[in-house]
Amino acid sequence: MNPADLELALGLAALLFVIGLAGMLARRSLVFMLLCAEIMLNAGGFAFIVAGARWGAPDGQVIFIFLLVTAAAEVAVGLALILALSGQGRGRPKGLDADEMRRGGD
Amino acid sequence: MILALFLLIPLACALVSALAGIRPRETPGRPSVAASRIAALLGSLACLALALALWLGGAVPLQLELPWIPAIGASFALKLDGLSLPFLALSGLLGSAAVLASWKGIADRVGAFHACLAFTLAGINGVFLASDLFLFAFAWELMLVPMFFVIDIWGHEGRHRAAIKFLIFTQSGGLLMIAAIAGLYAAQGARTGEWSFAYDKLLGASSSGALGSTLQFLLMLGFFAGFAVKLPAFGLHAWLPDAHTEAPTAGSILLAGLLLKTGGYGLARFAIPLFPEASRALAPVAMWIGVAGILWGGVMALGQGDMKRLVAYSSVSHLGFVLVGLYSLDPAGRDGAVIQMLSHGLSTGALFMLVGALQDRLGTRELARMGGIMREAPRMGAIGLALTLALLGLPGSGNFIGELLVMFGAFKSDVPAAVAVGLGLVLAMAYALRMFQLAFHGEPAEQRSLRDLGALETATLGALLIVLLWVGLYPRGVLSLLHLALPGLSGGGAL
Amino acid sequence: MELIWLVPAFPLAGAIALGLGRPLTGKSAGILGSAAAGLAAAAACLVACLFVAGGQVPYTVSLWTWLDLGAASQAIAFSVDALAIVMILVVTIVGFLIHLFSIEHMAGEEGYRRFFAYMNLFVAFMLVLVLAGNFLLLYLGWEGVGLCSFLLIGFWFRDRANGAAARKAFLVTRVGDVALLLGMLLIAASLGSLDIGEASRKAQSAWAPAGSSSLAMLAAALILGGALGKSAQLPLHTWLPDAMAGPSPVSALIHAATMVTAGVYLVARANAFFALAPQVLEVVAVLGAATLLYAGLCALAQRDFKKILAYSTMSQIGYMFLALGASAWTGAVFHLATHALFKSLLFLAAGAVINALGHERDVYAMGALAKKMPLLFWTFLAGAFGLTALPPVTAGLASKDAILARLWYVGGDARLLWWAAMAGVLLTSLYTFRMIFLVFAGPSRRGGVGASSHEGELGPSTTIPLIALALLCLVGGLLDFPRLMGGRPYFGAFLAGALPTAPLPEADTALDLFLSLAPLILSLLGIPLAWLIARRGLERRDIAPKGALPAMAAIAREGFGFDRVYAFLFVRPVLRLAGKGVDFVNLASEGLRGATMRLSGLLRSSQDGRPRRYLGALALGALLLLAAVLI
Amino acid sequence: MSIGALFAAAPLIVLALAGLVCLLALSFSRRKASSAFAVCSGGLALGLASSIFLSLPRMGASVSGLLSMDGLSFIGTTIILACSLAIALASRPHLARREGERGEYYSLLLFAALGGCVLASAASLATIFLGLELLSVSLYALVAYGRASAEAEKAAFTYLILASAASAFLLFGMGLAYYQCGSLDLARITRAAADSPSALWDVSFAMVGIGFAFKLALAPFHMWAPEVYEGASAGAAAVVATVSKAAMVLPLARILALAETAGTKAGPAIVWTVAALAGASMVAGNLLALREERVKRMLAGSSIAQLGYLLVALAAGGVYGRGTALFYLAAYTLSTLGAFSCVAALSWGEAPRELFRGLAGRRPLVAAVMTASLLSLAGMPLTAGFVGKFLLFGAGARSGTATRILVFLLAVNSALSMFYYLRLVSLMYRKAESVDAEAKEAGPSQMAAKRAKEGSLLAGAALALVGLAILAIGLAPGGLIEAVSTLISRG
Repeated sequence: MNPADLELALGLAALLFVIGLAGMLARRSLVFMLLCAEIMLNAGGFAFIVAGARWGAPDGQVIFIFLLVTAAAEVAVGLALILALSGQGRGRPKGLDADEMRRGGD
Repeated sequence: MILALFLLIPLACALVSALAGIRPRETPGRPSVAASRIAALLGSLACLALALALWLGGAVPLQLELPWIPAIGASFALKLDGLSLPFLALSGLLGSAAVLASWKGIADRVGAFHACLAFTLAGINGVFLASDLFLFAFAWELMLVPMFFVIDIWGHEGRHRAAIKFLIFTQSGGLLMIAAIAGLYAAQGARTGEWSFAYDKLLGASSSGALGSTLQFLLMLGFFAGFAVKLPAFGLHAWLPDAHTEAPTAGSILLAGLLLKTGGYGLARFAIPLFPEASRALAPVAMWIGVAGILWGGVMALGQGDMKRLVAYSSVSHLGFVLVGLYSLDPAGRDGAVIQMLSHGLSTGALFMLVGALQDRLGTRELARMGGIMREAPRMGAIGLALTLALLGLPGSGNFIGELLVMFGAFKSDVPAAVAVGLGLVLAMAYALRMFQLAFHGEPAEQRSLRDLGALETATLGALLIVLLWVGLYPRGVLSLLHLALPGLSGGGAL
Repeated sequence: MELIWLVPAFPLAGAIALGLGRPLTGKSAGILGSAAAGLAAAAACLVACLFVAGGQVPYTVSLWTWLDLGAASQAIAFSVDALAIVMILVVTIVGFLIHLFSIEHMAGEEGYRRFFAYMNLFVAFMLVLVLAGNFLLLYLGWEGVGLCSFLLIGFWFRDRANGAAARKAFLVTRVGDVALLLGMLLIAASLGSLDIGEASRKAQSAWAPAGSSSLAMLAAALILGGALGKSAQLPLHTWLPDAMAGPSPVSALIHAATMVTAGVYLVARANAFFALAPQVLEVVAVLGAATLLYAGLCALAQRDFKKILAYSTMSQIGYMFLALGASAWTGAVFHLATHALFKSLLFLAAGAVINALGHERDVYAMGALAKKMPLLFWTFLAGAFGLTALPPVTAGLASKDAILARLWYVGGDARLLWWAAMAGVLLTSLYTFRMIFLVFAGPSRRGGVGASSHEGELGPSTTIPLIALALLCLVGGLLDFPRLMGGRPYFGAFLAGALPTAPLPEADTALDLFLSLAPLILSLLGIPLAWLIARRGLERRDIAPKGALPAMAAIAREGFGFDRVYAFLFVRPVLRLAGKGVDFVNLASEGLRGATMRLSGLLRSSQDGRPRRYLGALALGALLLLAAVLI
Repeated sequence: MSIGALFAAAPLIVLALAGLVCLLALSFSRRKASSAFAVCSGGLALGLASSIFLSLPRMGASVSGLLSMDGLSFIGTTIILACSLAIALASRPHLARREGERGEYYSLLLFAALGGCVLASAASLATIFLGLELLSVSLYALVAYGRASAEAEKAAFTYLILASAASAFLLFGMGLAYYQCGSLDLARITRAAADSPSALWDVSFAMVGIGFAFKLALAPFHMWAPEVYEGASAGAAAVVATVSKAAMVLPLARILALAETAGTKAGPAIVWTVAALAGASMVAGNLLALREERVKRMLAGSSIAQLGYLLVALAAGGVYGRGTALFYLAAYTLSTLGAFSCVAALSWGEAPRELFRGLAGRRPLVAAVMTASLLSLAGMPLTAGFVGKFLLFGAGARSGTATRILVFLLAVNSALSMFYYLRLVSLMYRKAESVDAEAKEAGPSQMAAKRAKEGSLLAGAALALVGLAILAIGLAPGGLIEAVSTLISRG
C-alpha cells in the first residue's frame, strides 16, 4: 500500500474514534454508550491494523485479536451490569437511562 | 550521648504515662493516674536538671552524631551550644510548670494527656538541639501533632476549630520551610556533589555562591515563612489567640512558653546565618513587621475582654520585639531577642498558669466577671501584680533587659523603628494595667468564694518569678553563655 | 565608705519583710516600716558625715555588673557626691517623718501593712534613683518610684476611680520615661557609655562647642522629656492633680517632697548635656515659667484641698525648672530641698485636717478650724509662709530669692522670665492665703462639718513630725541665706563639688535690696487680695457662679481642659482602634477559610453521579491535553 | 524461552495458576469460599515469595521481549502482591459473615493482581494493553461484586464506561506509536521517538498519557474516583486505590526511564502539561476531600491529591526523581491500605465519618492504625509519609521552574489537606455518644460467625502489621531508600 492510503486509513480510524466518543457523549442509553465504547476501542484496533499493514508485520493483527477478546470480556461485564441495573424495579426503560444514575443529592 | 537524653527522657516518660493511663475510663484517684503525672513531672525535671548541670559544668558546646539515613545524607546530629542551652533549660522548667499547672485541672485521660505533653517536650528539645536540617524538620513537625491533641482533646469550648486552625497555620509555614530545606539541600548537593543535611555543611552554601541571589532569597523566604508563622509575626498571628485561648492551661504554657520560641530560635539559628545576604535584604521589612506586631498586638490586647486572649495578644506584641531585635542584625538586638524570648517564656507561662488557676476557681476568663481578687486572694494578687509588672517590662524583670537591648539594636539600625517600639512600651503598660486592675482591683463582680493559691501553685509561680528576676538583674548569666555561641551565629549575628 | 548600700537596703528589707510578714498586725507594721525608714535616715546621716569628713571626695561603690550595652558595661553601683548626699538626706529624713506620721494617720485602714510595704519600697527605689551612677540604674529607680506612686495612688483600690487615677499617673509618666530611655540609647550609641560622669566628659569633648551639636540637643531634649513627665511640668502634667486620690502621706512623700522633684534632680545630674544644648535649656526655663503661672492659676480656682496643694507643687517645681533653665543648678536643688520640707508639712497638716473632718476635702465646706485645731493651723501656717517665701520662715524665702536673683542677673530675655516669676510670686500668695482663709478662718460652714471634730486625738506620732518639719522650715533657709541679710552660701559651696556654680556678680546693695523686697512686697500684697477672693468664694460657695470670672475659674478648675484634648487626640483613637478587640487579620484568615470551603462545595456539587458529565470532562481534558501538546 | 526466563516470570505464572485453581474450585462447588480464600491468600503469598526468591536473583531477565523482570517490575510486583494479600485478609471477615458467601471475590482479586504485575513488568505495548485490560475487567467486576446494592452497580458501570473510553485513548495512542516505529517494544519506540520527533509522536504520547492519567485519576480525569470509591465495597475500593495505582505508576516510570536513556527531549509544552496535571489534581483532590462526610469519598479525594504529589517526582525525572516517586508510591499505598483496612474493619459498605466518633475507646487498634495512616497521608513525622514528602520536595527542588512551582503548590496543598485528615483523627478521640455506631450486617449463622471471628483475627494481625510498617519506614527509611535506588539504577 502506498503511504497516502495509509494516511487515509489512519484518518478513517481517527474518524471512527471521534464518532465513538461523540456517540458516548450524545446517547443516554447505557447499551448505546457501551456500543460506542466498543467503537472507540475498535478504532484503536483499526489503527493497529493499519500500522501492521504499513510495516507488513503481524503484530497489528495480533493486537487486534487481543482487543477482540478483551472487548468481549468488557462487553460481557458491561451487559451483566446493565441487566442488574435495569432489574432494579423502577420500570425497564428508565433503568437503561444513564442520567437516571444521578445520586440522591450530594 | 548526654544530648540524646534530652529526647529519650521525655519519650520514656511519655511511654510510661501512656501505659500508666492506658485504661480508657479512669477516676482521678487511681494510682496509675498519679503515676503518669509523676512520670511526666520527673521527666521534665530531669531535663531541667540535666540542662542546669551542663550549664554550671560549662560543658558547651557538646555534639552528638549518629548515622540515620545515610542514603540521603541525613544523620541524627545534635549540637548543644550557648544558644540552645538556655532554651533547653526553659523547656525543662516550663515543662514541669505545665505538669504542675494541670495537676488538678485534668481528670480525663490523664495518661494520654501527659504522654502528649512529654512528647511535645521531646519535639521541642529536638528542635533546640538538632544540627541536621532533616532532623530539625522532623522534630519541628513532631511537636505539632501532640500539641494538636492537647488542644483538641483537653481544650475549652471552641477547641476543635482552634486546634485545626493552629495546625493548618503552622503547617503551611512549616511545609514551606521544609521545601526550602530541600531546596538548599538540593542546590548545595548539586554544587559539591556531597548530599548532606548537616548544618555546618549547608552553612556556607549561600556565601559559596551555590545559590543565585534569587534562589537564596526564595529559600530564605521559605525559612522565614516557617518561623514567622510560629513566632508569630504580624499578619500571620491569626492562629495564636484562638489556640492560646482554647488550649488547656498546660497547653497554653507550652505554646506561649516554648513553641513560639522555636520560631525565634529558628530565625536566629537558621534563617539568618544560612542566608546572610538575603536576610540583610529582608531586614528592614522584617523589622517593621515586628514593629507592626508590637503595636497591633498591644492595641488588640487593650480591647480584649477575655483575660487569656489578652495575654495571647500580649504575646504577639512581645514577640514582635524578637523579630525587631533579630532583624536589627545587631549583636545587642540579637541578645535582646534571646533574653526577650526567655523572659517572655517565663512571664507569660506564669501568667497563663495564673489565668488557669483563676478559671478553675471562677469558671470564667472574662475580666468583666472578676474584680476584687486582690482582697480575697492576696497571694494571687501579689503574684498577679508581679507578673503584670513583668508584662509591662519594668526594670528588674528580664523583659526589661530584652526590650532595652532590642531597642538598642533597633536604635542603631533604624531609629524610627526604635521610637515606634517605644510607643509599644506605652501600650504595653496600658493593657497590662488594665488587665491587672480589672481583674484584681475594684469590687468583686459577682457573689463567689475564692480560694487563694495553694502551696504548690505558689511555689511554682514563685520559682518562675525568681528566675525572671535573676534574668533581669543578672542577664550576663545568660548572655555570657550566649556569646560562647557567637562564632556559630556570626553568619548573621555579628553583622 | 562601703556602707552606702545600707541606705537603700534598709527600706528594701523593710518592704520585703512587710510584704511577706503575714503575722504583722496592728501598729507593728507601721512601726517596722518607720524603723526601716529611720535606719535609712541614720545611715544616710552617717554617710553624709563621713563624706564631709572625708573632704567631699566623690566615690562609687560597685556591687555587680548588670549589663553590657554595646561597649558600655553597666554596673549596679552607687556613686556618692554632694548632690547625692543632699538628695538622700532629703529623701530619708522627710521620708522617715512621713512614715512616722502615717503610723497613726493610716491606723485602721484596710491594707495597713501593704501601705507601709509600698512606702518602704518607694523610699528604696528613690534612694536607688538618686544614688545611681549610671543612667540605666537611674532608670531602674525612675520606673520603680513610678510603680510605687501607681500602687499608692491606687491604694484604696476598691474604688475604681482611684485605680484610674493611678493608671493615669503611671501611663503619662511612662510617656516621658520612654523619651528618657531613647535619650539613654542615644547616649550609649553615640558616646559609648552610660556612666553619667564619663558620658558627660565624653559629651563635652565630642559635642562641644555648646549649641553646635544636634545630637547634644536631641539627647538633652529626650532627657528633658523624662523630667517633664516625672515632675508634672507642661505638657505632661495632667496626672498630678488626679494623683491626689492617694492617702495624704503619699501625696506628701511622693507627690510633693521626692518623686515629682526627681525630674529636677535628673536635669541637674545631666547638667553637662544641657550645658551643651543652650536652646534646650531655654525651653526648660520657658516651660518652667509657663507651668508655674498655669499651675498658680489652676490652684487659685480649686475647691479640693489637696488639689490646691498639688497645683502649688506643680508651680513650685516650675520655679525649679526656671532655675535650671537659668542654669542656677544649686538654686534649683536648694529650692527642691526647702520645698520638700514645707510642702510635705502642708500635705501632712492638710491630711490631718481632712481626716479630722471625716475625709471632707472641699475647702468651701471647711472654715474656722484655726481655733479647733491650733497645732494644725500653726504648722500649716509655717508651711504656707515657706511656700509664699515670707519671713520669719526661712526655707522658701532663701531658695526663692536665690532663683529670682539669678534670673535677674542672667539678664537679656531672662528678664521676661523674672517678670513671670514675680507674677508667680503674687499668684502663690493669692492661692495660698485663699486656701488658709477658706479652711481656717471665717465662720464654720456646711452644718458645721468638723464642728464636732477637733484635733484632740492627735497622738505624738502625728504631732512630732509636724512640729519637726515646721522647725526645719523655720531654719532650713539659713543653709544658704541671701548675702543681703548676711547669709553665706554654705549649701551652694557644698554642692559646688557636684554642680557647676556661677557666682553672683559683686554686691550691689541697692539692687539686692530691690530683688529681695520686690517678691516680699508682692507676697504681702497677695494676702488682702486673697481675703477678697476667699470672701467671694464664701458668699457664692454653693450657687452656680455666673459671669466671666467664675467661668474662667471653672475652666481653671478643670486645668484648662488639657485632659479633654489628650483624650480626644490620643486616648479615644487608640480605644476606638482596639474596639471590642476584633482583629482584622483574623477576619481575613476566616474569609480565606470560607472562600476555600465554598470552592470545595462547588467542586463537590459537580460530582452528581452522571457518567455522561464525567465523560464530558474526560473529553474536554483530552482535548485540552492534545491542544497543549500540539501548540 | 529459557528456563531462567520461566523462573524470572514465576510470580506471574503462580498468580495465573492460583486464579485458575480458584475458579475451578468454585465451579466445582459454590460454597467453597473458605478454600477460595485459602487459595487466594496462599497464591499471593507464594507469588510474593517467588518474586523474591526466583525472579529477584534473575534481575533484568527479559521474558520473550514482552516482559522484563527488572528492578521496577520487582518493586511493582512486591507492592501489588503485598497490597492484594493484605486486602484479601482484611476482606475476609465481612465476606465470611455474609450468608451464601461467594468466592469469586478472591479469584477476581487474584486476576487483578496478575494484571497489575503484568503491567509492572511490561516491556511492550502488547503486554501493557493486556495487563491493563486484565486489571480493568476484574476491577469492574470487583467494584460491582461483594456488595449487594445499586450504588455498587452504578459505580461499576460508570467505571466501566469511562475506563473503556480511556483505554480506547490508550490503544489509539499505542497504535499511532506502532504506526511510526514498527515495533511494539518500548525501548525501540522511545528511541524512535527520540530520533525523529514529530507532532504525531506527541499526539500518540498524549493519548497514551490520557489513558494513564485516567487510571491514576489525575484531574481532570478524576471524576470517576469518588463515585467508584464510594460505591464499591471497602475491599474493592482498596484495590482500586492501591493495586491499580501502583500498576499504572510502574509502566509510566519505565517508559520515562527508557525515554531518558533514549535521550528524548521533553519539550516545555510536555513539561508544563504534566505540571498542570499534577497541580490540578492536588487542588481538585484536596478540595473534593475537604468537607467530605463519607470517609471513602474523602479517601478518594485524598488519593487524587496524593497521585498529584507523586507526579511531581516523576516530572522532576532522573534516577533520583523516579526513586523518589517509587518510594512515595510505597508510602502512599501503605498508608492508603491502612486507611481502607480500617474502614473495612468498621464497615463494608457505607462509611460515614460518624462511624469513627470515639473509635479510640471502642477499637484502640483500629483507631491507632487509622491515625498512623492518616498522619502518614498528611505527611507527619514518625510515619512513612513524612519521609516521602520530604523526598518529594527534594526531587522537585532539584529540577526546573515548573517543578519548583509544583513544590510550592505541594506545600500549600498538604497544609490544606491537614484539615480533613486531622478532622477525622480528632473525631476518633472524642467522647463517643453512640456506644456502637458500627453497621452490623445481617445476623450471621454460627458457622459464618466462627469463620468471621478467625478471619478478623487475621485481619487484625494484618492491620497491626501495616501500622507497624508505616512507623518503621517513618523512623528508619534508610533501608527502603537504598533498596529502591539500587533496584532502579540496576533496572
